[in-house]
Amino acid sequence: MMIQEQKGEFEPNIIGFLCNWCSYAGADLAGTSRIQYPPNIRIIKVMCSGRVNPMFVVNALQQGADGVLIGGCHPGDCHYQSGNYLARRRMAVLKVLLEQLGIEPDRVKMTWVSAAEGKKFAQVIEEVTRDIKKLGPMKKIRRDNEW
Amino acid sequence: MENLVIQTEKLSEWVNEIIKKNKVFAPVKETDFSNFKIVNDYSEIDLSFLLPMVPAKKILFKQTETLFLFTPGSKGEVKSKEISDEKLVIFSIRSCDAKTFSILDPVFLGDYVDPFYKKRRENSILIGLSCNKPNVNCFCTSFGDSPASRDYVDILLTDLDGKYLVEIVTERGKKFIDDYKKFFASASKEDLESKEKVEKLAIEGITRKMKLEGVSEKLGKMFEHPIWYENAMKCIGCGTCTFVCPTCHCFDMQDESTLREGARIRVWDSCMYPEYTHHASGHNPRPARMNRVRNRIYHKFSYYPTNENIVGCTGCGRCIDYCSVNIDIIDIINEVGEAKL
Amino acid sequence: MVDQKQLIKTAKEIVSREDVKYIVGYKQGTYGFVTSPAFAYTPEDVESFIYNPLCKKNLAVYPILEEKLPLKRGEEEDKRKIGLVVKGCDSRALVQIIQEKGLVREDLVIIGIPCKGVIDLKKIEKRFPNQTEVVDVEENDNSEYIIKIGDTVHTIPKEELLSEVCKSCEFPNPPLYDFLMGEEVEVREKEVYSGLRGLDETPIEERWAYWEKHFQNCIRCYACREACPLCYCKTCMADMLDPQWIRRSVNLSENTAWNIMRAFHLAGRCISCGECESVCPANIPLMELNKKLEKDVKEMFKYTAGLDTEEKTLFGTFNPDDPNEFIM
Amino acid sequence: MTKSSDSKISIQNPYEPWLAEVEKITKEVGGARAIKTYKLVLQDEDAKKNFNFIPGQCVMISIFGKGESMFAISSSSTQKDYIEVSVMKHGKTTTALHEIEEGDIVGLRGPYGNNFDVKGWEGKNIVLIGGGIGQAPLRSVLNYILDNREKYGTLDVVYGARTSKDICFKEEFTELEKRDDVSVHLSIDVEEEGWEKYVGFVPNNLMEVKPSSENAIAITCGPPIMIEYVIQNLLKLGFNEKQIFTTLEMRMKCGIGICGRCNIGNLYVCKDGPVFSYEQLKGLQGDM
Repeated sequence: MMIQEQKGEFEPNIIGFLCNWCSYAGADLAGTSRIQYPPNIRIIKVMCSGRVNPMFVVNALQQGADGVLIGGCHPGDCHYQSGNYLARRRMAVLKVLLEQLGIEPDRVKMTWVSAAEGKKFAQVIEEVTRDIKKLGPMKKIRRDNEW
Repeated sequence: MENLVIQTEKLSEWVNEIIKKNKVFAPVKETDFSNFKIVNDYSEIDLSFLLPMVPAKKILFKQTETLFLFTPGSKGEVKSKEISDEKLVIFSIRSCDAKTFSILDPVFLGDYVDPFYKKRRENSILIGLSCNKPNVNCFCTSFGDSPASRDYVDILLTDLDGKYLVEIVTERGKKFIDDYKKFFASASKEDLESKEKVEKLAIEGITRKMKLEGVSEKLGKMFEHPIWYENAMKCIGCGTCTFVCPTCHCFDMQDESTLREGARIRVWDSCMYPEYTHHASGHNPRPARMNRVRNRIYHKFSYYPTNENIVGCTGCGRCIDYCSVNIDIIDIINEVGEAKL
Repeated sequence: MVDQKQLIKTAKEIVSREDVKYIVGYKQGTYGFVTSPAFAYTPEDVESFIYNPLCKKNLAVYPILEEKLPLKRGEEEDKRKIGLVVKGCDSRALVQIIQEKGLVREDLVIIGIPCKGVIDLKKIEKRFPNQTEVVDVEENDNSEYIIKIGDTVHTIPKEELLSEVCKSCEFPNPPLYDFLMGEEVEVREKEVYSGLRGLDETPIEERWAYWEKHFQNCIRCYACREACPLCYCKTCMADMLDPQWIRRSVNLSENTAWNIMRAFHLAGRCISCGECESVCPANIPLMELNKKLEKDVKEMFKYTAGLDTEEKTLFGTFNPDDPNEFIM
Repeated sequence: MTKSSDSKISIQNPYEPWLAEVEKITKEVGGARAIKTYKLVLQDEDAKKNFNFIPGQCVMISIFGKGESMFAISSSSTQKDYIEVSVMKHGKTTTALHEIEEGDIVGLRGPYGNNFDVKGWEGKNIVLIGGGIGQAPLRSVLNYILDNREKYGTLDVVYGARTSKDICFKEEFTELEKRDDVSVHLSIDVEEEGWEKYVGFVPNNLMEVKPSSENAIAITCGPPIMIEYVIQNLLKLGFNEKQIFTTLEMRMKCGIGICGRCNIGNLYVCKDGPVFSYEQLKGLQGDM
């Protein structure tokens, strides 16, 4: 299910919430163009980045994600006019809140990737993986699932 | 049974000795209040607060308890949850909090025995501490109890300034203390007299009184009385009163699982929430705050006396302390007593 | 100082009106320094109304707590108005709720009180422990509280007992009212909320250690939610079973998730009345979360909650020029 | 799994269920308020042997990972090898129950609560008045009486549903109508093409049927409002308070009188109920 922490280097689990119309298509393009990117991301398709409830992010962190990436269309390109703008506001506030709580806000990442940007998608994933690797495993609010 | 004394400076040695063999729960200072926690050294204990925020019921009846383990899904399997056999000591429990257990025993050890509560009850020693200085809303004396009551504990400590009087109340207490004989000396007559003085002073310090005569019968005739509407209007339904109540025992059962494993857990619940009785069909037998406030009072002062012959309140005063809208159980019961039918 | 006579007179006039169901104010509590919400249905009931610096409770919760139970046959819905005594922050709560269409302005009759700040009950009880007798507290013109206990009169500098949130209050005057008791108070330059001072210098690990300690004490009684006038969702996400957003078991992970959820849902809505913090039995400094969000929301989006009933909500609108630096 | 088997109370952990296999699922009613009947067989042989109940009692059924709910047993206690429960899709657990298939495993614990005094009623005339899914506990009594038919007097079954499609146990009613020792009176709430029996609410149908109160016991179960009017009408027909029985429901969690939520006055529906005579009910002060 999740990538186990191996003895050597820490391999983070990253959950990506990608919008159906742009970022997911971008990821698809990266795949079909056979562009290499780190295997740490697990993608969940959502219809719009505006669909991403901040609790999705918190739940992901609780359930073992070390980082969360939210991908949407470029500003102005949202399939639903303004979903990505609304998502941006929410995530900006969520990051402030996490920072205040002492949870590294950098664990929550946001990006705009269009359907044509397979290459950018791969770059973003590389960057995210590198950043989260630096932060180390997220243990602060992880569920222990020990009953 | 037997009365001993221990010098105050020896107390820490004794408790540290107990910690070696037992899991000791004692009040630990948090920000501005204390709470029962497992202590690893006497220095962690803070006896300056009268009552810990959450009552000692949380030690025997945990807020979150795993009932059993299962494999989720339609081909499920069940695995029992082992109940730890460790010896528990509740150190510095006040008499009102200790009384909790004699009220909860009929519930958890009644027709159906709750194995978790039972095991911990059998495995725990209650070391009480007399209250030298009661709080504003203490009213244990209204139930005929005393802030230095020996009734509900195994061993009772009383601070006599410089030393503690150690009264051994039960056989279990005696057996327990036998292991630590070296810390104690026999109590003198004067020691016992000073305890009486302490107790008398403490009783005088309790200024609030709940008049209980005939309340249970009277409640039987006051189900539709306007007093419930009046008090419920104020209530914001926060449920804090039930969480900090030493005798509230309602809980919710929930399944928690990952894809592969899971458990049925129980967590404290509160009758002050509308969801508590909400049927799946949408019907709610207690739809209004009035119904819920009334049920809380009735459960303690009418249903408990009817079913178990004991009032479901210990007089700790926490629900009054923590209520943000001043719903005052002493006042309500006194009003009930005075109400004309 | 609010003129109690004027308050009672106004409240009596309001409660006598045909179209008013009841009016909510404050009355003396049953012991010590506590005050209690008072519901007046008749002019006689209003006699018990008081107003002093101990009246901290935000009464704006009551109109939203009004239960709409299924009507019995032949019964008609009571559509009369509810009267309320509100301070600056309480009035802002009403503005915010009306803005979100949770309440209708016409259903309320609002008595506004220009507020000079209220006393933190925990502070005063610590100062005068074990006070059973009911106590009267007044504020003089020297920023001091006059506290009469028995025959002794204590004069204490306001600063020592004032609630932390009041120290940084920018809106002591109610923005929305029908009747205003007395003159508006002058708004001076306010200090930054004490819980946020020095925050930037605190390393992130220390911040977490601080919150970890607090969240471990959370008993998830949800008093913070119920006391908050702005937490009025019909079904709270915390109570939902399918999907279950947060598990009910009480542990650090779920407690933190709950507190993140609560704080987030108040972003751009919190009006800094401090109720959540003052009702918390575990003394969790919730306002440090709310205030931080308030401050940053103001900086990032130039948005302040609870001032204009016509304004759009923070998350219901956007600006193309919103902060963008964190986007990869 | 080890469970001691001498009495229902001495099991080690009363919260821990036995496993039961869903042997058969019968679709009773379709649509949004679907009803299915589940035939459950306990897997543990000892548990199966010692599982004794009397009509009126309930069981807790769990879907692991989803939750647990209390259901009235709808099969007769004369049937020893299995029990049946009929479930309407409504909340989280029942929705999960409606998704399982034959051969799946559920958790089962019980039986809980008190029961209908079927032994004590021998020799009496029985009137069963049910509405909607409320027929489930009555079916248990009905089948028990049918299996001991000679011990009882006349048997009237009054049952109503919203539409003909909502009628539970339809085939069983058809079979029942063919018997000459049972009189069945079905009704639906609103008129429908092809329906020749009574149209109207159950309490009204009851007044049409006019069962005699002499030496009779009336048992009713259905929506709360129906129960209320049925009881009123039964009193009009000359039934006294001791002749009228009903079974109640409440939100339950533990099923054993500890968790505190199902109380009506000082009684817990799970432990002291769910069967109440009208005499008891009238004296009860509580939120229902």
